[in-house]
Amino acid sequence: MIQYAGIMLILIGIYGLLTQSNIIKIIVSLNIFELGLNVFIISVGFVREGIAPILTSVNNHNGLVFVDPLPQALVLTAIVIGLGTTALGLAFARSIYRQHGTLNLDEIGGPSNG
Amino acid sequence: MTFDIVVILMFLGAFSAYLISKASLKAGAYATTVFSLGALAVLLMGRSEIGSEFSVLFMNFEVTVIGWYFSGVMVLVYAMTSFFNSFWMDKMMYPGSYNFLYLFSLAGTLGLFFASDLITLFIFWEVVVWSSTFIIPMGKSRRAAVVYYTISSIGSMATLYGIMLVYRISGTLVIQEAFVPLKEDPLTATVVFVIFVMAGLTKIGIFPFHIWLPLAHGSAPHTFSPVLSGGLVKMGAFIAYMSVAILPAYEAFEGSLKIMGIPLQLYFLMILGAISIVLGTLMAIKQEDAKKLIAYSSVANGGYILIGILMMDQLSFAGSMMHLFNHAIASAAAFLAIAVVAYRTGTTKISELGGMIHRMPLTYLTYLIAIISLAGIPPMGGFVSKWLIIQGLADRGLMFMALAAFFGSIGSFLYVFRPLAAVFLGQLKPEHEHLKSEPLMMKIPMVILMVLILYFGVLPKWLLGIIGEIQVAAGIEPVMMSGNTILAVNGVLNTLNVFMIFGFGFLISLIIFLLMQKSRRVGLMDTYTSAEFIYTPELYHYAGAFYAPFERLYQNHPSVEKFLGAIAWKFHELGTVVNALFFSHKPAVTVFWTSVILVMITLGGAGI
Amino acid sequence: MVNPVLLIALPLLLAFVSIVFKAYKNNLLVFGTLLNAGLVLTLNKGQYIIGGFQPPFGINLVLDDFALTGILIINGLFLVITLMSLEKLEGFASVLLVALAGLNGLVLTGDLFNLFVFLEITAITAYILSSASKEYRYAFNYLVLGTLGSGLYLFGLIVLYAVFGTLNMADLSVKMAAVDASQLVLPSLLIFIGLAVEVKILPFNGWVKGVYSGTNSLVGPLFASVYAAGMLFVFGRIFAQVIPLGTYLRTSLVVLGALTLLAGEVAALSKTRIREILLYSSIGQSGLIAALFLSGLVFVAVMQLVNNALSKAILFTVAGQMADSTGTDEGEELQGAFLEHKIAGVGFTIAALSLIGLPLFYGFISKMNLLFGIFYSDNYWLPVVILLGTVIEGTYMVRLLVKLWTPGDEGIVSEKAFATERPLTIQSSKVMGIVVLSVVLLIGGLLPAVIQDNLTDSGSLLDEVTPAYLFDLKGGQ
Amino acid sequence: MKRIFALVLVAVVGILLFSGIYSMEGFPRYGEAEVSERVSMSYIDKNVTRENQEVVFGVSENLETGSANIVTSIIVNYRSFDTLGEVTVLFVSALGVSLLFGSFEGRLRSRYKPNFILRTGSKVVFPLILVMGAYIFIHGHLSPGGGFPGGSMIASAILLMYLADEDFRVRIDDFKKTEGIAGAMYVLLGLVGLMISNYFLSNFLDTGTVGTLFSAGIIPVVYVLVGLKVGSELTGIITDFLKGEVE
Repeated sequence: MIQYAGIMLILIGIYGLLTQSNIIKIIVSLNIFELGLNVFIISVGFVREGIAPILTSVNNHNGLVFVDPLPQALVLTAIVIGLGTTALGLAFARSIYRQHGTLNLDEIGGPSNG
Repeated sequence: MTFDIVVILMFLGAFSAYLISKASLKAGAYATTVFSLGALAVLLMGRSEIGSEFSVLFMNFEVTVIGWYFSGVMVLVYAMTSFFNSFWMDKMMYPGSYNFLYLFSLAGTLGLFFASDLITLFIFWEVVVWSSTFIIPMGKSRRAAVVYYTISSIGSMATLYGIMLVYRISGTLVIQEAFVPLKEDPLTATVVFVIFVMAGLTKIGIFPFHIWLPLAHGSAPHTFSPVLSGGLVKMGAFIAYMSVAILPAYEAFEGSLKIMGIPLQLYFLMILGAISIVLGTLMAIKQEDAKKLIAYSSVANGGYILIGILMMDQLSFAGSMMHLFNHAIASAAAFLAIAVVAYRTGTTKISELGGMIHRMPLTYLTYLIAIISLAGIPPMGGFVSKWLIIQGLADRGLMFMALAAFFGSIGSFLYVFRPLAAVFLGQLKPEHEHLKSEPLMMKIPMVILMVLILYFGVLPKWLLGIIGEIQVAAGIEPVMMSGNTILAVNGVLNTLNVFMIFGFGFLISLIIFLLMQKSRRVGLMDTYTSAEFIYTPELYHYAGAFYAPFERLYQNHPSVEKFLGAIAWKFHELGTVVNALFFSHKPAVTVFWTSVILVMITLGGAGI
Repeated sequence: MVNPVLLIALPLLLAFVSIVFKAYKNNLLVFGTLLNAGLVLTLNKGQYIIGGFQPPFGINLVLDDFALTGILIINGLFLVITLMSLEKLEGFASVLLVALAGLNGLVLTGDLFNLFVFLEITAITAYILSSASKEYRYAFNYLVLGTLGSGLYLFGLIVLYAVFGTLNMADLSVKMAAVDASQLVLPSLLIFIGLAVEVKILPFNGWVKGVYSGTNSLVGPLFASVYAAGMLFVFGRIFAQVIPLGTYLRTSLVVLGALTLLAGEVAALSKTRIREILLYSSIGQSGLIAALFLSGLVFVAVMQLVNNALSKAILFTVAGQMADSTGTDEGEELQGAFLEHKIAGVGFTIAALSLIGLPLFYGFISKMNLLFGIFYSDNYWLPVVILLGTVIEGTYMVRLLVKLWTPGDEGIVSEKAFATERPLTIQSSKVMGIVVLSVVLLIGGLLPAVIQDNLTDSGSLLDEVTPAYLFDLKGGQ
Repeated sequence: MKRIFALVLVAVVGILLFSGIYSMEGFPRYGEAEVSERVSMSYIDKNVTRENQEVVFGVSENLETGSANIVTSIIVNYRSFDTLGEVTVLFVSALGVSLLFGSFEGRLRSRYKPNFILRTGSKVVFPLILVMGAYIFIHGHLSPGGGFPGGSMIASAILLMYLADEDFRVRIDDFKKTEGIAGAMYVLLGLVGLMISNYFLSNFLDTGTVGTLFSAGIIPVVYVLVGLKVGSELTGIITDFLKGEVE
């Protein structure tokens, strides 16, 4: 079911964050995580047999069974925020590559332990 | 009314001393003298106002006999030492700040002794700690200040816990009332007592908290060592007194196991005091530096004071209170004498000195009288107080303590003689041939202290009268005197007679000295090398390895310093471990810990 | 009547405008911070609805004592810090305006999802500011962890929405209180982790070291005092007022906070670089404040928070300036640095002593109160941890202060000649700011009623949580 | 080894998440969400006072919010403040990106030259995409979509031009100005609402009849602003990313 898939995607994202040391892959993992989250959010508002929460000339009154519109609104916000952080993350990735010549965090080395 | 003015005035005085120092350093230093002497005068005149209460900002004060007595001792030491300040102004890094902190810490001690609630007490305690912490590094050691602060704050934080616990139980912070409910609950009372007295132990420098004394006293600016040793150490005695007398420990521990009539809790502390006496004495014998030597003697004397306070009886307690005064002025005098030497020669190492008597006889005399008092030799004040303490101990049959006390007295002969012989007697070093005598401003406090030491050794009646009042206030039998005779259970001590006898002996030896043939002076190097040239003369200085055979007996002793150092190092290592475990530039590390915590807490939650 | 939404809207407006009129963006920033600081003083407490839809359907701003203290601290410190370090602005003026709006929104909002949005705004400005050190891998690490954290927050939030059908804090807290707390362990924990990343609670704070250790005299104090204060206010709002914690969760989270305190202080002890010492001290303080909030001691937590924010602003400004102008913040190499900068040195000292909690400074008042508070909640182990932390903190702070004031090796009398010759300069604007902040700390220590009244001010939430045991400033009788 | 360990850890986390979520009392099974128990019911009814109210497409007038698209009504009316925040997030990320790449000049070039079909086709498609984007954000209150998708479409058109023409360069300053002005207008719109009806971002215009183009009060206005803003922001981000290595 979609909801389980959402949680699975979240877990895959966490797995990626745990194991990957390539910056691009980390960003991808983060995106998978967010994607899973978004799927989960949408699934929380799903009503069986519900229709999309838009009044049209066909589904023309509010007595019908709609799915919960609020999670959809929230997801929109979450997606845009995810886009913002991804853009910034990629910009950082490019800056790191310019600075260190690699995208692999293992090769960059950590802070000196002084 | 006068006392609140004194407290406020001292704080204002601290600031004005700083401002005056900006205009003229010497004037700032004299300001410290003027203000501390003023405080002393007000204290002496205001004795009739004991019992008055007042509040400043959110802090409350009450002048008690014991507070008055302690602050008198403290201000006396500060005032006498302050005469020396002006000579060090051009040598200090922050002379203005020194003057400021000097008076500021004095103001803090006054507030401490007058505090009527526990928070006020704690506030001034900490004020004194941090203001003195910043004076110490102006001397020779940065580490000393840190060790001093750490040890002090271990004690004060423990005390703070005690204060909070007391407040939680009794709902009040007023010193006289806060401890009352503890009497019914010996277990809590034990906890409160032990952690409360910690601050006292750290400040007096009782084993195992003694390590800061030699470091701080030995390395502080020469003008502050007398205050540290003679004055600030006594704050610890004040806390110890409060824990024992106001708790009151003997009532609270009525039901606990007793050894020779002393509750186990107190007996344990007494043992620590006894250890301090022995340890301080043995370590003092070893020291190469005159200041460190007196610092270790402070550890030993702190042991006497603590034991006497813990006894809470007619004789030992009185002895302890008196010893507090005697030790304060004697150790201040001794440190001042060393300060004079350091001022003129620039060193305090025993092996680099010698023959100072030829250049500064008054300093020699001051030092002589001070250490006689410290060692507890008649006819000085130190003898009377130690006699009282030992009388009390013997009376209760506390032989271990009494033995330690005796050991301390005899051991102190060894260590006080050494700087006397090596620094002041013996032969003057060639480079010190042209030293000048001590300046007049330095002579004044030394003469005053000398007179006081001698006076209270011979005529302690006035002092013991005040101590009797303290004893009455604490609810114990006051020490009895008849004329110049102190009445104890196992004997009496007529201090005037003792003085007469010693005076007579002194006269006889003086006559012998004058009649006997004078010694012939030999060049310093001639004595041991027969005029042969040597490269390392200091090895041949007779003060080097003075008590070598005796020191060899305990040279491999276990060391608390090393143990505490190891603990500090463990903390350091733990910090590195924390850093390596949790902080990385890779997100995976933190994600890992996040997952682990998530698992642990949810699993734990599922189990409940 | 001034609507507090202006505190968010006006900086945002100025931020948008500053993109159009690039040349004036620094002026716009100064104008915006001044405007906000002025507006804060004119606010009235109450609930302010946005968009005209009553809660829980619309979003509302809650301006109670708690939030008022929060925005007072945030806007005030933001103003002082910005004015102190204007020369370090570089291109960050617009970002700072957005950050100001975000922080205000964070503290004011009464809606959990709106909080998430402001959390992200604030976090993204923080990522950008942390790249000012040019150490992009640390900024990247922060970004990943911050995004993961806010993702987990959102996850927990959505689970709560699925169960309770509302996002409004007040509505949710009522509904949650009616349910057995053991049912809510998972969402509460997820929200906790999400905020803990920003609040710097161990072990979620792996980013702090890299980011804080390279901060300059503008970003350092902003992070350590303004951002930290904003995040902690949110944390307090959520965990002391919205989400009811069960005994189990409360205990384990308080333990986590206490461990953070100890670990932070111990790690600081092993460091020699000034900014590293300070950053670990920040972690420790965050742990302490979080533990207080989790114990339900809101008032004392706020006091400690204020103390921490004020002190850290001074400490990080001086430390950042040292690094900026001399190129190092190694304590050993800066021996005697305060010899030539006595006023800044005194300010630094006051801040450090206040942080330790020594009397005459505000830190003492807050430390006393928090200890009283904890004892009155019948918790006897937490004070032991706090006091142990204080001893360690005092040790390394005094060690640092002694080094900065009195140069020289062991066994040698300290002399001016040993002082560092590194070209340390401290601008007069910074010195003035430091003086202002340290005077506040002193006033708070001597006349605590002044600050106290501003914090309590006859209000709703705060008074309810902490009734009778307040250190009543008369010796506690 | 590390991977296996991570896998085990993630599996444990997963099990706990699943069991934690689905063992919660009141967590709805998939597809069984009770919308009537949630605040969303009022959004559907367009009435936050919780009185049941009939809303009919093309008939009902002067409702709380006049948007036929209920999600849009939430985004731009009920939770408009979130949207302002969302816009700000995008704004500040774009700002961050441009700060990071601020010193770069020129633009990156693909290794392969754009082929003829791409070059010609993009010129045909470009205006169509722009119109489509504009349509989507103008009709945001009636049909799926709105300011964000519309803005993204506009940006995608620009991206297409970048891909198709190696020498294509937008004048970034103009886009920045558009972005700033649109954002400022949004905030000003909120402030006007604050002045008129005492609520920030309130829908102070007439909401009209549900389902008509000129309805829903400020929603279309906001969506036009958001669309312009998002479009120019994303264009800015794309342009910044394509800046070259020359400093």
